[in-house]
Amino acid sequence: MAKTHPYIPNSDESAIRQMLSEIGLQSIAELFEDIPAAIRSKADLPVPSKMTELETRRHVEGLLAKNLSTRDVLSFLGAGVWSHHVPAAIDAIITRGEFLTSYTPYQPEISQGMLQAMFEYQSLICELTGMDYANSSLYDWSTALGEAARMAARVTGRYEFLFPKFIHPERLATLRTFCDPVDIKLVEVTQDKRSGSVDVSDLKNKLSSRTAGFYLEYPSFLGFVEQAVDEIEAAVHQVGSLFVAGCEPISLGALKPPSDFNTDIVVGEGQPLGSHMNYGGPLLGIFACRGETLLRQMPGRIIGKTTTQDGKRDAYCMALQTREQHIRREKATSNICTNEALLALAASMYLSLLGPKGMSEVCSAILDRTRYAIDSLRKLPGVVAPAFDAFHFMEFTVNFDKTGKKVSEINDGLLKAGIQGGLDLSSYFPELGQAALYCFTEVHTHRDIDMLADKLRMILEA
Amino acid sequence: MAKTHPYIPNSDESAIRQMLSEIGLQSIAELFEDIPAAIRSKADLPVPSKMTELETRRHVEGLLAKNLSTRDVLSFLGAGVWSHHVPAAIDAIITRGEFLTSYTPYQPEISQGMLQAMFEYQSLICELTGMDYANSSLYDWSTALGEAARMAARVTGRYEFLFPKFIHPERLATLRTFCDPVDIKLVEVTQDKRSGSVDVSDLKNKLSSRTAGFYLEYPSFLGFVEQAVDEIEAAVHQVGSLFVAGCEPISLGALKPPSDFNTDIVVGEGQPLGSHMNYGGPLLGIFACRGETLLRQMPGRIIGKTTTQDGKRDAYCMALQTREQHIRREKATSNICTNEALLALAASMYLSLLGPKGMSEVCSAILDRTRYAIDSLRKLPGVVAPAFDAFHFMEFTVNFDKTGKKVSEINDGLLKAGIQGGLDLSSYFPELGQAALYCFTEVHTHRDIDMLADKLRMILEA
Amino acid sequence: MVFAQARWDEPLIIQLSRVGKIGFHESHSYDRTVLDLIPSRLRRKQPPSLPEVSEIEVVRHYTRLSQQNFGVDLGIYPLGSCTMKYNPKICDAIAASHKIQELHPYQDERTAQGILQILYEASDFLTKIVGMDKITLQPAAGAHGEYTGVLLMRAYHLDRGEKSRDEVIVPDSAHGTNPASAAMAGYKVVEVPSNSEGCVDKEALKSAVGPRTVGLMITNPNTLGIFERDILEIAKIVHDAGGLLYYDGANLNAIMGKAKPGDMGFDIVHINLHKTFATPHGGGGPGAGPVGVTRRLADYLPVPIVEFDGSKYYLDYNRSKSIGKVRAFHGSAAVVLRAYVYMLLHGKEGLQTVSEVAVLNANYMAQKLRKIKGFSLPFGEGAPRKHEFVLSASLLAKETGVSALQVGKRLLDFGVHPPTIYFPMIVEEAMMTEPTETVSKQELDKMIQAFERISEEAYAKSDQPATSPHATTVTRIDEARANRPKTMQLTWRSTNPTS
Amino acid sequence: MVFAQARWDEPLIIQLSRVGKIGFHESHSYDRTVLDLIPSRLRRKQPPSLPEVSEIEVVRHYTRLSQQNFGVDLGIYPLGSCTMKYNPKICDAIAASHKIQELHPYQDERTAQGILQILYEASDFLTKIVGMDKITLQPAAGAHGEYTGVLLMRAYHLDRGEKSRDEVIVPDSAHGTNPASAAMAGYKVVEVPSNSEGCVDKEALKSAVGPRTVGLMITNPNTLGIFERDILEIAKIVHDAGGLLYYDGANLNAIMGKAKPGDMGFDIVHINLHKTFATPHGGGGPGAGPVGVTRRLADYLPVPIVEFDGSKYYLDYNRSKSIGKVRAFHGSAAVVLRAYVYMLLHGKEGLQTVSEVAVLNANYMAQKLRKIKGFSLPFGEGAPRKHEFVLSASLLAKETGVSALQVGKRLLDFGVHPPTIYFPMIVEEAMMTEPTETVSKQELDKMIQAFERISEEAYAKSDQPATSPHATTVTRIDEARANRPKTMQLTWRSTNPTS
Ligand SMILES: Cc1ncc(COP(=O)(O)O)c(C=O)c1O
Ligand SMILES: Cc1ncc(COP(=O)(O)O)c(C=O)c1O
Repeated sequence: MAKTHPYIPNSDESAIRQMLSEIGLQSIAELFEDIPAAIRSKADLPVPSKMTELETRRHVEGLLAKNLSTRDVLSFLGAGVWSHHVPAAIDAIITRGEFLTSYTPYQPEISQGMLQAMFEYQSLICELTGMDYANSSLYDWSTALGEAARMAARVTGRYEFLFPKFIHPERLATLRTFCDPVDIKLVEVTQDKRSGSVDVSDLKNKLSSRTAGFYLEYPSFLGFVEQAVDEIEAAVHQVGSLFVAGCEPISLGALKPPSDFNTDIVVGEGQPLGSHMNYGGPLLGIFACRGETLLRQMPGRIIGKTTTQDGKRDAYCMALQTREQHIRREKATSNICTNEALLALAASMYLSLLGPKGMSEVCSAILDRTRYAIDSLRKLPGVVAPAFDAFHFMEFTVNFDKTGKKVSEINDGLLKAGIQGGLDLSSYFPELGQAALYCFTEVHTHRDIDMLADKLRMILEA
Repeated sequence: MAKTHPYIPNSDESAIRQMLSEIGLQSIAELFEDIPAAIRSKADLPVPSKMTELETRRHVEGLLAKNLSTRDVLSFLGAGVWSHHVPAAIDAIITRGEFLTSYTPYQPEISQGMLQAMFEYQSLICELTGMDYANSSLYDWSTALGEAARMAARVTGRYEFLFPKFIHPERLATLRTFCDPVDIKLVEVTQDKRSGSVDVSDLKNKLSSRTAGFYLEYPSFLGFVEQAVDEIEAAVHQVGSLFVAGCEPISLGALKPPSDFNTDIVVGEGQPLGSHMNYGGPLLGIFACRGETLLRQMPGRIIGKTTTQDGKRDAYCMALQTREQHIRREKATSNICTNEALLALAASMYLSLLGPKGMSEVCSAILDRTRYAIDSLRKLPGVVAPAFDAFHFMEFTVNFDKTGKKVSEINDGLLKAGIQGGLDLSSYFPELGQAALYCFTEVHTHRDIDMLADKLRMILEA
Repeated sequence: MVFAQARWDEPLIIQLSRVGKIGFHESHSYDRTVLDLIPSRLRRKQPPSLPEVSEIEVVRHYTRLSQQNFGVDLGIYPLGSCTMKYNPKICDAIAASHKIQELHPYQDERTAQGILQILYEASDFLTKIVGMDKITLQPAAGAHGEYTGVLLMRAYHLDRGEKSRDEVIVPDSAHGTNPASAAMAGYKVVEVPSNSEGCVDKEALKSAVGPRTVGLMITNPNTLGIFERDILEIAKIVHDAGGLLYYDGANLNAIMGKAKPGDMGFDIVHINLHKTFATPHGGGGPGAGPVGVTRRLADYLPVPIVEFDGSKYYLDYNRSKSIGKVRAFHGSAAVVLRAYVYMLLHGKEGLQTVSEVAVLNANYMAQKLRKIKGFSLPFGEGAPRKHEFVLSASLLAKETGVSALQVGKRLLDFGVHPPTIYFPMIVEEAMMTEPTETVSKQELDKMIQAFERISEEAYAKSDQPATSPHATTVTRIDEARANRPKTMQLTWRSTNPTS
Repeated sequence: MVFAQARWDEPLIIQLSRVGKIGFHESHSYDRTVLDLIPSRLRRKQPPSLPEVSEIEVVRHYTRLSQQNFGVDLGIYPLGSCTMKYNPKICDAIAASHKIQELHPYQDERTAQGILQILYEASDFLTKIVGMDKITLQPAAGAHGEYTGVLLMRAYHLDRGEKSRDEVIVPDSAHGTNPASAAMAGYKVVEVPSNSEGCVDKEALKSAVGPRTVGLMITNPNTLGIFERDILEIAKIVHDAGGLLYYDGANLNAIMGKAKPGDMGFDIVHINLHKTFATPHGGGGPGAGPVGVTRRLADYLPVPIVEFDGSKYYLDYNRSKSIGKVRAFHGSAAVVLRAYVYMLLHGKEGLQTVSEVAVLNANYMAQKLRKIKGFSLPFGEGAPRKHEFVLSASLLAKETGVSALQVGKRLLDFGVHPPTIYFPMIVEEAMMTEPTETVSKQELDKMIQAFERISEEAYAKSDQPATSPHATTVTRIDEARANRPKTMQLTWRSTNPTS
């Protein structure tokens, strides 16, 4: 009885006895006798005893209650994971057992649902980015960037990869762990402290026949949007290296798609497309490229459209598996196996529900809030918003140097008033002074922003 | 554009124009011209303008946040709707679109899923109650009781229906609205003020050849369990009237099933079987009976097992529809059409997940809490718990007369301490004095009960 | 069109049972000898023969069964009179909060101000949409609302001392619940015929009303989907005879923002929230059937009514003329909540668009279908319908032997749900069709194509319609067997569950 | 056995598009001219060609597609090495709370103490289960954990100045991710053969190790489901050569509470939370691949690590020897939460029962299947397996022409998912079968019967296996076509979506 378990149908004595006897055994212990005594565990696992479902729920919900979510406090954090409205239809569908409890569609005939959905995801990402091919997901933007740098090196046979100064620091850190071991050298390109623009002359100086690729975030980590993309792209392609863009996908509802800048590889974070923030994970790495040559070097799973063998019906299956680890092993384009399919499904639903008009709608809502927030915050004494003189989308840097207060103090004050302030940038980019990255999306109302401005004023005047 | 709507695919101008033109019309207005001008609405509906999904969610969740649920406060309310643990698997299944968005299975071939599930529900209710037949749901216990009284009258051709004094007051009120219009006379039978037992001599006095049936709650509304059921049943049947039992279904995991007492009709509330309390609705009316004669008079939908016409496979469809309103109209056994199928599905899952052992488990958990609570509360100065000298299941009456405090004051005090006290009975049954009905289920821990006792002590000593 | 419904050959849950399996956690936290406290004469000796299965088996069983069931989320479901529309997922998502699920009806009103405000505002919106003065949210469904409504009529007449009124008039096209509800209240049912336009025959009505008239129950647009133009006259006939006019709200989806029952002279209106206001039908229920009334009937409404005193919301039980209670507690709050969310999402513009497009879709389809060989649209081929229409397959039946039933069964093969068949009874081989506003033109066209194909099959003497359905989980079912005393099986106890 | 998977003939979502339809609400609350603020050279001129569809169409489309997909919730899914077990629904229910979904990774730690405590305790439990000292929860999947693990080996060797080590050893039965991960870190992969018992050939290992050895990556039980008895000796060989021992945790489901990788001499262990600890596989992901290490490797773990200072939980970034970051933020918190719930629900007894019954089920099935004509259990017919076993259909293929692939396809017709086929490569016509502990004996027996029937069909020269599957949404797929440059279609842009 002690063992019988609601999730383990054969865990009662009678089932165990019967099954053992059918295969000529006396006890389960016999099945573990091949484990040498020296390493066979003597004691129970040092974890707690089982709890009932009710006890577990009460316990875990008790712990979770200690968290304050964006429904409890007003939050203006973005910086790589963003608060958006997730249409309710998405969660209703992705929790369906058929999707939720399936795996990589190794048997396509019985897995057409997910295969078609992933084919649609790839197609939707290509529509959004303008690229030719997309894979069916990587882990997150940062690992997608790591893969992109490696792919650029594979394709070009070159081993320098350039990035702009104001890159997301965690993405840069991840890029390092993907590049260092294979000796891809990372080179920083200056960005103008006033406008944020890439210093094109510095870029040109650093571009060479050793350059595998240059990476640009669009919009940038700090929310400003590079204007000289054409010029940058020309310089990059001039030396025969690849142009890699990192995109926040919502912005592409209103901003030129990377394909318009002859981008070779696009990476990005798909979380804003219908997935929750979940304290930072799971996330959805977007990866797309142009042209067949790059396609063959693309990491990750790709789904193709085909027909049944009798040619009568459309069907879907995995394609180009020879790039993947389960076939190509150490020569694979990546080691990825489990990916982020369920989040890709959510993204497909999001893009379908919104469509072209909805994407434009959410972009205009974001721009409306961005503009309103800039107008509100710049009026505060000593506050510079945005700190960069450029067009911003959704996020911008607020500088507090002239207020004589540190971001950490200000954020403490805000938190007491039920507001989570912007990300403190002072340790990431000390040259920006006491600056914070604020994010405004369609989830914020003008009243929310007024409330932020009011509280900030109180703190700054205190 | 103003009209285009995300839930209405043909609401954009172009679709409307095309469809109108295909059927030779100019405008939608033409389709409403047959409504006389005098009654055609001139002004907009006096309701608010549409909100986005995000605005709606924020607004409604803001309102809901004002409620305190049993996850926010410790609650000891029962009295017809009870707090139980709902296994997570249930909500995962009943929200599946195929079940959730289907309707009465008028086309059985394409509705086998729900039909089989309802057949299983009927079977499970019969296993639990010991009865022969069950329908596939009525609205709630109270309307099931109303239907039972009417059915008893139909079957017996008699027009008096007897009920015990300490019946749930809202059930009695509902019984009245079901009986009054068809001149079924309701007669109250005394219950002993000390033990709660039905006063059998009073019952016998009131039973006669005019009696259609006698109704007994088992366990009673006040939590005590009638011991003399056999005697009562004999007396009722003696005069040729029907014995109707009202059951809280969880208790039947440990208490004798009503069939053991030759019950003719069983009614009850199915909410505790896997449905949430939802502020009192929707609920699930259980209705079961014994024997074919009664079956033919049963209200509500019944699902039967059959085969395909070629005899090759088992199949399910509606049975005995000639009892129902859509066939029999004014001669139907009831007017019920829309019922509570989804809650019946939840009940099936609940009974299947728990099984015989689980039902016994939850009953023993409840008895454990009931006993612990009685032991804890009776120690409090001036408190009598339970107020009836009988065996109690899950609920019992606590009398505060000797404390000199009113239930309403006590409950106010408890609420300030984050506890919702038992139901104030003083207006329902003044003869019980300052009494409250407390409920204890598996969701309560001994610590919860200690907390209740502590706070009560503080209030009573204040 | 390739369609096949899933087939899992799924046994009964009891057939998955094996002694020893469990689907719940046993707790370590107390001692089970408490069961011995139960007096022996009350103690259950044999545990109920419920299945012994593990959680995975329950989940698999019902997941498989669900795939064998058709719902609005899978395709067009134009069951006339049932308004099988798509329900926005956000309604369900909001209703999944513990802030509604885990509220107790008897909890202190101070801890339920949120839900009370929602009930209050929903009452207000609904009242205004139907043009009534006061509403009860309690009835659990339309039929329950009807019964409540008839009780209100009864209370009204009795209160005025008019005890001899005992006849409720219904048109011959009325839904079965109307006469059944009237009968439940002890009233006689008097049927009035429809005229050649499918509307209430005023002359017949005039001769039916009189001092025994309790009231008239009708729906407008009526079950044929035709608006009763003479409704004001009808109202006058009934009112002049001292009767009341009851509006069956099943067809409200046709007229929101276009016309209000209150303006038509109705005294009592029920609203099927599950039809017009987005509670998914749940395989048969739950729903809700609020009943709105004009001022003169307001005092009779069941208790409690949600009220607002300017600072807080409360439940008013203190209504001396109330008919009492028609169910326990205060109604299906979780259903009303969904309707409230639905109304906010649509707003005044959206609700009107609902009716406009529901009517457009119905007329589009009616005009296309009536031109298909074998089908006709009785009671005014060209006259506009509202949200639904009743097609007749009588010509098809006569000419080819393919009945409305067979058309319906054959439609299943196309992965769509057929209309309501053989109702209302005044149309031969009736196919009562209500596409609703949530169906796209593409889906309508597909359904129309399916009708065309079936007509072709019928005239080509194909045996497809007669042998259909083929694509569903099971082929044509033997319904007679389920009803014959010798073969009837209404629980697995009356069968051999292990066979 | 009657099984048919649903067929909806569902077009691509873009084919449901029609200009004008929308699936979202337009807001009234602001003015859209803000779009004009975008500098013209940045402004998108053509909106993306996304579908224009309404919510109901999206819901129907994906509901239908879902019915065309097989998952654990529908039936047995014994994909070897993937541990396709049932995941208790309560894990998902808890993870649906806004108290996890709407947390931002950068929010003040004071407002995230609940999730931090959960991450901390989950770290603790997992570390103890595998017998390691310290853990990172960050990797997003097993393969990501492997890469992290290889980077840890690299950091360790570099820290000790051992720059010349550049060879990672893997057995020939290793999963593809092992060599791929090693290669990603710039290492050469050296394969060692299996011996006749299916285990690592110690002599071959001895000659493979040396001063260039970074480490050995293995899983135990190995991919054949056989426990490497000589693991301590293997560890010694590797350690003596200065290498490290890496445990691929994909097979952890076999040994919980029975043996710990830490006790076997492993230095690094990854754990696939989605395999052993109940995150549903989501059609391919997400998962999580925490990596545990012994003390001597702890300093190299990626930042941040969740720590507790006696009064509060915090993220520790201050680790000077850390390899840095392998992804942004702190890992897949929502996945770890599910695993945490799973561990609490099972407890020490339950986790051990998981492994015991997983092993029992595998051996029961192995012993039954190997006796079916045409099948064999290479590498020790009688020797116990752990949680999985690799059947060979080579005799069947030779004698009847029915290959493992065809057996797999034919199994689909019975509504079950076949085992992993053609892996590991050291078994001919391999069928790698992992029933898991969440399968009932009845389901095992049904699967065994299906194998029996297929064997009979094969020997009876039925064409069923060769023409299968018949019962699935589509019949056998032309996979070659999807890969040939001329016919390859990887997005709908490369096809004619309206065809
Ligand atoms: C015209 C009409 N009236 C009344 C009803 C009864 O409503 P309910 O099913 O909600 O009880 C229906 C339901 O189908 C109906 O169509
Ligand atoms: C043995 C083995 N190792 C590693 C992996 C890779 O794990 P993941 O898919 O989580 O990246 C797998 C997954 O299938 C596996 O079976």
